[in-house]
Formats: sequence, structure tokens, C-alpha cells
Amino acid sequence: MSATIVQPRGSVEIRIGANRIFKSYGSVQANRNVSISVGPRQIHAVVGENGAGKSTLMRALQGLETVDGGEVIVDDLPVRFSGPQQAISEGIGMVHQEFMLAPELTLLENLVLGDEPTRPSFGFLQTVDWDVALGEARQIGERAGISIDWHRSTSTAPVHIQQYVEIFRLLRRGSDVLILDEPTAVLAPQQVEQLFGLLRQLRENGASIIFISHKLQEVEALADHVTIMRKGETVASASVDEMNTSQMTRYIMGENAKAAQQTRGEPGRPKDTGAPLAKITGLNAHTANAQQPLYNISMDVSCGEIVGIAGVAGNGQEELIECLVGLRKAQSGSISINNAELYNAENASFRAHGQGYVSPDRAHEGLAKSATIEANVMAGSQREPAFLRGPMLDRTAFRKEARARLDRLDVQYGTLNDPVSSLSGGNQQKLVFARETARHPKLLVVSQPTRGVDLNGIATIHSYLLSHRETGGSVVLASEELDELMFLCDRILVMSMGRFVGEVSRAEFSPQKIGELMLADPLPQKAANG
Amino acid sequence: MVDGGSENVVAIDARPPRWTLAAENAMRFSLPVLLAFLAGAVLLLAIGENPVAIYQLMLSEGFGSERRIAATLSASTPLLFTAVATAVCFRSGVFNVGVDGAFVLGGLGAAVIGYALPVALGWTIAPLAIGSAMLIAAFWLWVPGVLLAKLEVDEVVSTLMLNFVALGISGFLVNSVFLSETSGNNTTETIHEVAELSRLLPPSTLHSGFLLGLLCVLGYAFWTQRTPQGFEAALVGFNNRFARSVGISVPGTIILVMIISGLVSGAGGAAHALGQVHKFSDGFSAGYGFTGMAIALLARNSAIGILLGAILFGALASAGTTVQLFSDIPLDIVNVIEGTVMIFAVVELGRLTLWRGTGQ
Amino acid sequence: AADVKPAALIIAQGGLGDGSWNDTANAGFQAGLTATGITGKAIESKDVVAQGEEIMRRAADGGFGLVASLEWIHGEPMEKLAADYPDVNWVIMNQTRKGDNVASVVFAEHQGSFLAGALAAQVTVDTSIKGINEQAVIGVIGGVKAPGIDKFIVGYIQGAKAINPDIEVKVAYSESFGDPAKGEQLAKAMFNEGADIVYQVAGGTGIGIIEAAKAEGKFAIGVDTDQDSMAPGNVLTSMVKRVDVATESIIRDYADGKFPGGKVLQFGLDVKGVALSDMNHTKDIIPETYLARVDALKADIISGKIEVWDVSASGYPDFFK
Amino acid sequence: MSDMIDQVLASTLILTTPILLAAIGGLVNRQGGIVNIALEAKMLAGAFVSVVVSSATGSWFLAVVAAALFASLVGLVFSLTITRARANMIISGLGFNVLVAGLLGFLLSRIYGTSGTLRFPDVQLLPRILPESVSTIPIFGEALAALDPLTAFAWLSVGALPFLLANTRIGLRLRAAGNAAQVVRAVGLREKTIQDFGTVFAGFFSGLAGAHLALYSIGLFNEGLTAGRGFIALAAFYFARNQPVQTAMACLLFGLLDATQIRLQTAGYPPKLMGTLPYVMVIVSLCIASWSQKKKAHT
Ligand SMILES: Nc1ncnc2c1ncn2[C@@H]1O[C@H](COP(=O)(O)OP(=O)(O)OP(=O)(O)O)[C@@H](O)[C@H]1O
Ligand SMILES: Nc1ncnc2c1ncn2[C@@H]1O[C@H](COP(=O)(O)OP(=O)(O)OP(=O)(O)O)[C@@H](O)[C@H]1O
Ligand SMILES: [Mg+2]
Ligand SMILES: [Mg+2]
Repeated sequence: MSATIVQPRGSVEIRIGANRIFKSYGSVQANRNVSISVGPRQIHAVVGENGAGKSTLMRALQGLETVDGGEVIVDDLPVRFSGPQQAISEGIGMVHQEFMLAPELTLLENLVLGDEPTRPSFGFLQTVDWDVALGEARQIGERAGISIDWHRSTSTAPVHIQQYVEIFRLLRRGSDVLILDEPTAVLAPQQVEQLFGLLRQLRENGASIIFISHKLQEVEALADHVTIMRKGETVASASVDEMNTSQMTRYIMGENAKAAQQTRGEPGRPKDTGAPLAKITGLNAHTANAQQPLYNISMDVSCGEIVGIAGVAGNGQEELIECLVGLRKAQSGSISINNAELYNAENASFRAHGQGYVSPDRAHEGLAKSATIEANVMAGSQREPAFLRGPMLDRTAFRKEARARLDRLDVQYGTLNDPVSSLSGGNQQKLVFARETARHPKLLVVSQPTRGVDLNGIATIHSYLLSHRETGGSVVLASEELDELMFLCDRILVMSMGRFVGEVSRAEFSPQKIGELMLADPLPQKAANG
Repeated sequence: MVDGGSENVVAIDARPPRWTLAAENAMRFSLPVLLAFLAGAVLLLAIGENPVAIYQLMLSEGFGSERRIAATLSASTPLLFTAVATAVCFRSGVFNVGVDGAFVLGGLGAAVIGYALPVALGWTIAPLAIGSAMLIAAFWLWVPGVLLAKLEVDEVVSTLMLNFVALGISGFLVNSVFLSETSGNNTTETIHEVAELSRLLPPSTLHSGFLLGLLCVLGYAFWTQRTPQGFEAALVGFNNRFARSVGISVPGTIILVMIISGLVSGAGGAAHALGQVHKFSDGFSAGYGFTGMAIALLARNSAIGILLGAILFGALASAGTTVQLFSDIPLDIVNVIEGTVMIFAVVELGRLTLWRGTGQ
Repeated sequence: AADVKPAALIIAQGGLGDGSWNDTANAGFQAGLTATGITGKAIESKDVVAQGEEIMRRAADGGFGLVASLEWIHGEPMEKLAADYPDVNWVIMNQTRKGDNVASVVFAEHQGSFLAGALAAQVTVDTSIKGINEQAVIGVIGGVKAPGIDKFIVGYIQGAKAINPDIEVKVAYSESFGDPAKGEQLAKAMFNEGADIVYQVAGGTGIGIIEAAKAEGKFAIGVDTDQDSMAPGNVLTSMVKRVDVATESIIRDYADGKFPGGKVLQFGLDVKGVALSDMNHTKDIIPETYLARVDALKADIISGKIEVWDVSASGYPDFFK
Repeated sequence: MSDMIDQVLASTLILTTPILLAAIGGLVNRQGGIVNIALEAKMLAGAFVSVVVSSATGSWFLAVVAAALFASLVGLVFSLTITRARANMIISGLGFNVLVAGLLGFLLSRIYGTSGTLRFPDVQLLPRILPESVSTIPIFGEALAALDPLTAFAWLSVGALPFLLANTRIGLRLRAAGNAAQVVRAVGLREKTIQDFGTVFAGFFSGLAGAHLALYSIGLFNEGLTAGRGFIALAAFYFARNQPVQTAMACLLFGLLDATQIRLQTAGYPPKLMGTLPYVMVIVSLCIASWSQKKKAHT
């Protein structure tokens, strides 16, 4: 473990930086006079609300974006990148928020893509030398302490493995500047620790790491230095020792800082109707493209409670939620809402029986990105009698309702005809809530409601969920944020390997207890399931 | 099945777009056309013709008199149907390129009914023929619709292939069972006179099928802007995962738009058979389905764009032919212009990034 | 003839370049124009079926004095137009249309094909000719299956059967008029099945059929124009159809003010509208008696003693469905 | 009888070659993420150039190379409309088919004063690789005797292609570009240029296909020469889900259908319906593939 993975480049003050960068997209000033400097052997966190301009800055550093003004600095000197190739050759590599791996290639193919070792074949042909590639891959994995089945198809590899492959790809190409855009968003706590271990090791070896996160604890735990952005500007930059999380929060939020912590009432007495509102019994699902099949899932949800679903990512939570909203077919079992049997019914039937659904994948499922705000907030209501005149849509009523919905959740928008992609992330998520709660659903199924949402947005969403519960509504809430679950839920069900491995009531909530359950092995011995 | 992507943001909204948007749409429509004519002009110059004079001639052949306008509208009639039939699907992200085959089979069905039913049925023959043609064509496109919706069989390939199959089947039928005894060619009998669609501006061949085509365009506009199904179809086109997660049946929508597309294609084939050709014969469709596709793209699925596009291509077809009477311009010029319009219609000129795309 | 109004020729489906019908007619048309000095245009359309009526009307409106169409389907609308424009002269092919100002031109392809069949049927069993086997098997390849093509094929079969009622005539269609590669393979297959003479009725595809005959040392029979020299010695004969003569002579008559309005111009064997070629490259290897037999049959057809089935007039005969 | 098998084999081999060449190009293109509907246009352009060059130089080899290069150029222009100008590939492809046919027609009539068919003197045809005497070998003799350089090249390419796609740099990058273009961009490669390579490759092979059609035996250009073979090629690699060897088998099958057409016609199958068989087969095979995949997914 002592071998170096990166080669430090001489001794410079600023390994990578930016000086007075300006960048606008049309009327949006994404970066205004932004400066940052990152030295060798430094982990530099960049934090800020959604839309603060972090990713834009990173893209500029990577040569993916031509800036309107200012300059990128490499090794103390200003440079002008003509494209990402140039940045890569300067040792600057980026792991994007969305994974940049070709799913149909093997992990090894993805690792070497763009810089393949070659050897002559048949005397005239240069072909990729897979032996050399595999040797390099094994070595690099070994140094980082991860063993990877390199011949595995990427689409079937676990998420954290994919992320490592991306980082290794950069290291293999000699990058000693790593830009990681929200790398922890998809990782389980243990995996985050493992990643941090690797990053610290890289820092020891001289790397410069830029790390974007919305989680300030992570910043405190990992980073040496933090730069805070707000509304396209850098508003503060300091050593992490000099700044605690509440100071960071103040910079991030600016004047609007709400009391981030809210008070939460005791669980309202579940509205006592005898039968539970939703009842799932003996659900089994194992379609081939599911990451994790479901085994014998049973649960009840009463009126007026928030039930949390916890688990390390990829242990079946996603599949369970999809079964619960009619977006995935199961093989056996029963799902009923209000005594109506809805097993394997379509999403529309679930909705008809009073269900709303907030998808974890806002970009691809929660919203139609290029459609108008009106279409997004009204989708699904087009057949409600209130908006119909005979067989026709009543456009006036439709638009009136759209405005009312947006106003109810205080969504900031331009006009109804703007594309929904013109909204900031938080406002997009509020729009999803505005749509899903408009019909006063009895049961809200909510997954990752605050992923990538800024603090103000989180506060609005949390208080909405709580008020929903106060008025007798129920919520099934899946989240990877343990804090969020513990703050909102009346009880938490923990999943591991597609099974429920335990239930924790509010009184017993503690990260330790839930964390233990999350890592529990529900099988007596390692069963053969692959 | 592809998501509609970022191209048409305002498809849902019926309100007149802001003027910038209107200007942009006008640009998007006219720029490809202008460029195509420019390409034609280069060729004309190359052969020593004066493009200005030729285009002037084409303009007057297309729109120079009431008769020429009527001829243009007559040539645009089948295109109204095929463009609407295409747009209905494209708008929902269903890349149906099989309108031509459906048009042909519908036309054959209508022609056969038009001559085979007893003449005593009188005026009822025409609606019967149109209705049957619509059913035949709807069934024809229902097949790839179901294959896409239920089995995820790529609709581009299936509909492209079905065009060849439709041509084969109709070619076989018109040469065997439905072959006219007295014909020196592969044609059916001529339909009964009572079954013919009336002519609007005699002596021009412009017939009431044109009105039916306009009705289709209007119906399409209405359907897209004013009905829940039209709204749902647009959402499916934007993002089918999203549509599914808000309770819209994606397979149902796919099948629905394919059926509508078939109904419109069939009506088009019937109108062409009953109003224009008065029989079915080899060469019944001069690639109307493909021209309709170019029009739908040029129009970015808007109803008004479809109307303008159909008239434009109708004019190109009618003027491009008769212009040969008064000049030495070969028909190939028209092909070049048409091919170029097709290509430029889908090229995003505004975002042309030559050697290095920054990409988003 | 400078004061004569211009003439228009509307090209049929398949367009110019089909190597057959449209091209030959246009050649005659152009020759006629050159000879008479009148102006004229050949018009192609991508949508010749549906737009025929508009095109013809435009020509009539546009000051053309003669409008001829090569497209079969234009016959019906032309009859109406001829009534609307009595001062314009109209020409239609392969069908008879009413009107004092309409000339109908009819070719007896079936008659010419009959003679080709009769010749082939005699040759195919004469093993003294190089490349000929003893089997009584010959072939014919059509471009597409359509009455206009089957008119040739039926005549050919009838002619062959007139010589030898038991002869086998293999029939195939290439489904294209411009696919020589396929024509070649089809012909090879026919040769392989025992046919030694293949009649091509497939326009551009036929080039491949003649190539195949050359390559295999067998025989092809050409069509439309004299194709004997395309593969000297391997084209037994060609069924020459003088569409060019027809169009040229009509233009000449029109220029001279003698337009044959209201008449049906029969281009049959009698007027050499159709005929077998001179067989410059093969007449030495074909026994005299065979040619004499063909001549006798020709005389019988002209005299009406033999009637050859015309698919385009009478539909399909029982022996060919 | 055995004579007949000989002949069918030889015919099949020869009729397969142009489809196979075009399909090889199309499948590589498709692996790179572009569905090439314009194969037909490029074949036609290649056929035209091959005839002109063969006549002018008297060399079949130069003719073939020129055809491939010119068709590559057409492929490049086509590719640029898709990769740089973001044209919809299906429509652009159909547009190119119309455009190229129009331009060639225009050339023919304006420069060569002819229409439809272009005949040139002294066109040198493709040679046969093996001596005439091989035709005496039973069963395969005829096919071997018919073997020309392009047919041999096509089959060699089929053999080499799986290896090349898996093991060459460009093969890997092409597959990556077809699978996830943004990834290719993120690792610093120009995904558009890689895709352009795929389309140029398709152009190159379609050009060869056109040259084979024109120069195998007839030695002339005809507007209808390609006769929809570009679409049959498309059908073939869709049928075979982009796998080189399976694609070649599909092409052979379609070639066999063509070669046996006479026999099938004589057996009473209507030619028009027979012609639809490849297309029907593609649809059926796509259905079966999807259906079995679905079934697999549910067990
Ligand atoms: N390609 C683009 N076109 C138009 N506007 C853009 C584009 N990229 C970013 N923006 C806008 O620029 C601003 C800054 O965006 P950026 O992605 O840099 O924010 P961020 O800080 O990374 O936010 P998040 O935390 O949500 O990732 C936002 O208002 C965004 O909408
Ligand atoms: N290093 C690796 N390279 C490739 N595949 C791996 C690797 N480690 C685990 N896998 C595969 O991932 C699957 C799950 O493995 P494992 O149980 O180790 O992951 P986990 O961490 O428990 O799950 P999760 O993906 O939810 O984090 C197994 O099928 C295993 O083959
Ligand atoms: Mg970001
Ligand atoms: Mg014989």
C-alpha cells in the first residue's frame, strides 16, 4: 500500500485554479468573477446551493466550457484550454455527477478507453494489448485496496465499483488533479468512508482534489480547504479548520438562511380506522434487470404516519418503491390500498386509489425536461372532470389550476410556457411535489425527495411532508439520508439484500442501530444467488 | 422509440407563441427551403441556366393563375394526409416511417370497393370505401404499434420493412385478383362514377379530398391542443418514463397514435383513389409517405407548418413538372431540391458546431 | 413547318433511362423534332400516375399543338381532355381512345414475340448448333409481372407451342427493369435448368441476361431495339419494336398537317412495326428452314390465319394464368 | 442435379457480395451509433465512379479504389449532417438517397447526354481469382470459379471484423461511441469524429458494393443498379443484431433467396410476394428476439 499512485509535479503553489472567471448562458450568469486556487496535496471542497455555479466552474477547469472572461490557472500559470484533451494532458481529470462509463463495455474496456496500451499484431496492425491493460488495472486496484472483476460488463457492476473505475481511469492516465462532482451522492456510508480513504491516500501522494458535495459533514471530515459559491460568485474561501458547518451554512444560504433545524411534533395518532391504509403482503419480485430481487416483503402503512425505508443503496429499496407505485411487476404477493387490491396494477390504478409518487430520478422520471412548466405540473390530471368540457380539455381551468399548484408550494417560475428545465433544481423538485400532492393523495410514496436540493428547498419539502402527516395523510419515504429519515419518520424499516431485516420505532432511532441493520446479513450462510 | 428531446418545447401550448418564438419557427421552416433552392440554383448556374428566371417560372407555374394554384393544391392533397399521419406519431416519439405503405394499402382497398360494390348503392359507396380504407390502413400500422408497445420491436425498422411488404402485397393483388380484365397495365377497374369525389374547381383535378385533408389538419391541431389524449401523447413524446410514472399508459398511447396514423393514411389513400386516380394502379403513391415525413419534420409537427409544407411540396411537384414544358430544366433538379430540403429540414443550422462541439 | 405549334411527349412510369419503352419512344420523338424543325419537350414527372391530367391540360393550355403520352393510365383522362381541347392533337399508346383529334398507337408485341418463340422452339432442339442441348426447353424473363409485359410472354409461349406443343417455356420476373446483376443470375439459373435460349423482356435488366448468354455460350433474345450486336453470336435475334418509328412518323405527319386524328395506328408485323431483327450475327448458324418456317408463320399472322393472343386487349389466356 | 447445386451456390455467392459489403459497412456504422439509411445512395455513387474510372484507366483495381473513396466522401458529408449539424439520421439518410439519385441523373443527362444507363468503352471487369479449371471441382467448383477479388475481400472482412472490433483502438472507441457518446467525450476523445469514421467506413464498403454490382460482369452503370440492396443490407444487420458473422449469414440467406428465385417462381410462388420475404423475415426475427428477451427477463 505504500506505492504511489500519482506522480506529483514539482513544487508549485497553485496546481489548478481559476482567476476571475465569467460565464453566462444567455441571461443566466452562471459564474461571476469566480476565483479558486488549489495547491498540491490538497483536498478542496466546493459547496453551494443548487445552481450556484459549481459544475460550471468545474467544466471550465476541465476545458469543457469556453469562458467569457478570466482564466484557468495550471501550475501557477494562466492557460487557455481548447478542449478537454488538453486538460487531460495537463493531468486534470473529472468524475462527472452522472457516471461516464459505457454500460455495454467491460470495466476493463472502460478503464483504458481513450488511452489504450497497444502492441503490433500480424506485423502490420496495432491492437489493444489486453494483457498489459489487465496488469495495469490489477495493479492500480491493488494499490487502492479494491479488487475488481475487470471482465465484468459495466452495466451489471455495483455503483461504487463503477465510481472507482472512473477514478482509476483518471489515475491511470496520470491525472493528479481530480475533480469529483458530488461523488458521494450514490454511496452508502461505509462506501463513502472507503472512498475517503482512497482520496486521503492520493492526497498523501501529492494529488490535488476538488470535491463537490452538499453534505457539510463530509466536507469537514475530508477537506483541507473549502470554497463557497452563491449565485455564481465565490463568497468565501477558507481552511476547513477556520470554518465550522454553521458558518458554511450561513455563507451558502446568504441572508435567507432559515432555521435549518425545524421542530417536529410527536407522531400524530394514526387515524384509527381499524384496517391500515396500505397493506403489502408476501411480495416477491425478481425481474432480470432488477439490481436486487425482493423476497417476501410485507408491511402496513396507517393513516397519519411516515414510514421510512432505509438501506444501503442497491438493496432493493428502489425495486420496492417501483412495485409500490405500479412501475414494476412482481411475481407474487399482494398490495392493497384502502382495501383495493392493486397487485401488479398499472400506475394509473394506484393513483386512482389516492396515491402520489415522487420519483428519485427527477431528471428522467419526475419531469419531462423539455416540456413546459404547465405540462409538467398538470401531467396526469388531463382526464379529471374539472379540466374537461365534454371530450375537450378546458384550457382556462387547466392553466388556472397550474398556477394554483405552483403557488401552493411557492415554486419560483417565469411563465407557464417556459421549459421546466429553466427552473433551478430545488424549484423543479417543489414542482414535482406540487403535482403529486395536488389531488390530496392519501398515500404519498416518496423516494430521495431532497437529492440535489438546496437547503431552502429541503426545508420546504420537509415541512410539507410533516404537514401532510398532520392532516392524516401517510407517507412511505425512501431516502439515503439517514438524518432525513430520522427527522421525518415515525418508524423505519430497514432493507438488506431484498428483505426487511428490521423495524426501528422512533423512540429507538439511532444511526448505530439503523446502520447495523443495514449491514445485516439476512441469510444464515452465504446463499448461492448468482 | 425515442424521446422527442429538446426540439419542441411549446408543443403543448395552444396560445400564440411570443413573437420571438414565431420568428424562430418561421426561420426554422424557411431556412431549409431557402438553402435547398440555393443548392438548386448552383446546379442551374452550372448548366448555364439563369436561376432567377427559372425560379420565377416555377413560381408562376406553381401559383401563377387560378388553374395553377388548383394544380398545386391538387398535388398537395395526398401530402396533407401523410404529413399529419407522420406528425401524429413523431410527436409522441414514435418514429413511424410506414405511412407510405399504409397509404398504398388504403388506396387499394378504397379503389376495390369503389368499383366492386353495386353501383346502385350510389353515394354511399364513397364513405364506405373511405371507411374501409381507414380500417385497413389502421390495422396495418396497428401491427408495428403493438410490436413496439408490447415487444419493444424498433418501429423504424419494422415500419420501413412493412413499406416494402405493402408494396409487394398491393403489387401482387393488383396483378392477380384485382387486375382489370381490360387493362394493359397493372390497374384495377375504374371506380363507379358515383363513388368519385367531386371536383372543386373544374377543370382542375383538385377534388374534395383536399377538403378532407384540411379537415385532417384541423382535427390534428384540435387533437394536439385540446384533448387529453393529445396532451398525453405529447408527454409520451417528451419522456416516456415520465409519462408512465404520472399514470399515462405508454403502450396504449403508442398503439393509439399508430392507429390514428393509420386512419389518416388510409383516408389519404382513399381520397387519392376516389378523387384523383379513380382506380388503383402501379405507381399509386409517388413516395407521398416520405415527402409527408419531410413536411412533418419541416413543420416540427405544427398544424400550420404542415399546411404550408404540403403546399410547398405540392407546388414543387406540380411546377417542377410543368416547368419542363417551358424550359430545359430536367426533373432531376426537383429531386435535388427535394432531397436537400429533407436533409436541411432536420439539420439544426442554428447549432451547427463544426469541428469541436462543446456539447451539453 | 416553323409555324407549327410545339409538341409534348409525356414519359411513362420508369422514366427516361429505362433502356426500353420510354427511351426508344423519346429517341423517335427527338428525331422527328429534328427532322421537322418544330420544337418540343419530353416531360418527366415523379408522380406521373396522379398528375397526368394536370400535365396534359397544362400543355394544352400552354400552347402545345400535339400532346402524346407514353403512360398507359393517361388514356382515360386524355379522352376527356381531347373533347375539351379540340384544337390540340392527342396521341395515346397501346390502347384505343375515342376522339377525332386522338391518334391511338397500338403495337403488336405479341405478334413479334410469337415469331421469336417459334424460332427459339426450333433452335432449342438442334444440337448441331453450338451451345444448344437436345431438351425442348426455352425461357423468358420479364421485368415485372404486368399485362404490358405478359403480352410479350404469352405471344412468345404461343409461338413456341405452335412449333412444339410439348415445349417447356420457363417464365420468371426480375421485379426490376434496371437490375442487370440480377438479370444475369436469373438467366444463368435458367440456362442451368436446361433452357438454352432466354428471351428478355426486362429493359435494363436484360443487359445482364445477354451478358449471361455470352458468358455461358448460350443464347438470349433481345427486345425493343436490335440488340444482336451487344453480344454478337449469342443474341439469337431481337424482337424489334419500332416505337421510335411510330413517334417519329406521327411528329412528321403532324408537322405536315396530316395528323392521323381519330385513327388507330397498328404497328404490327405487316408494317414492320414489330419484327425480328436481321440476325446479322446468327443467320449463318440458323438453318434456312427454320427461318422459312418463321416467315410462313409471319405470313399467316398477317393474313389472319393465325391469331395471336393479346393480353392487353383480351386479358390472360387459360394457358397462362 | 448436382450441376444445379453448383450453379445455385455460385449465384448465391455473387448475389450476396454487394449486400454483404454494404451490410458490413452498415453494421460497423450502427455499432458506432448511426443507423445508415443512405447505403443505397453510396452504392449508387460507387457504381457510377467505378464504371467511369475503369473505363478511363483500364484498371479494375483503380476503379474499385476510386469507387470506395468517392463513396467514403459521400459518407463523410452524410455523417457531418448527423454528427455536426445534428440532423435526424433516418430522414437525412432518406434525403441523401433522393439527392444522390437526383445528382447522378443530372450528371448523366447533362454531362453524358444519356439517361438511365451509362455505357463506356473498354470497361475492365473484375477478374476471377482462381483459374477456370477449378470449376470442375464438384459442388463448389462453379462458385470458386466465380470468385472475384471483392467477394473474397468481403468474406475476409467478415472473418476479421469481430477481431478488429474487439481489439483495435478504433474498434473499441467505435463501440464506446455507439454505446455512450458522452463517455467518449469525457475521456477526451472526439466522439463525433469516431462516428464519422464509422460512416466513412460504411461509405467505403458501400462503394465497394456498388463497384461489384457494376464491374462484376456487366460493366455499365444503371440508375436502378442497386435495386434496393441498401435496404436489404440494412435488413441483414438488423436481422443479425449487428454481429458480423450472423450478418454475413443473413446476407447469404438473402442471396440464396435471390438465386433460387427462378426455381421458386417456377414452383408457383408469386415473385412480388417472394420479394417481400427478406423484409418479413426481419420483422419476424425482431419479434422473436424481443419476445425471447422478454421471456428471459421474466424467468
Ligand atoms: N448548459 C447550460 N445552459 C444554460 N444554462 C446553464 C447550463 N449549465 C448551467 N446553467 C445554469 O447556470 C447556473 C449554474 O449551474 P451549475 O450547474 O454550475 O450549478 P451547480 O452549482 O453545479 O448546481 P448543482 O448543485 O445543482 O449541481 C444555473 O442557473 C444553471 O441553470
Ligand atoms: N470488485 C468487484 N468488481 C466487480 N464486481 C463486483 C466486485 N465486488 C462485488 N462485485 C459484484 O457485485 C455484486 C454484489 O457484491 P457485494 O455483495 O460485494 O456488494 P455490496 O457492497 O454488498 O452491494 P452493493 O452493490 O449494494 O453495495 C456481486 O454479484 C459481485 O459479484
Ligand atoms: Mg452541479
Ligand atoms: Mg434445348
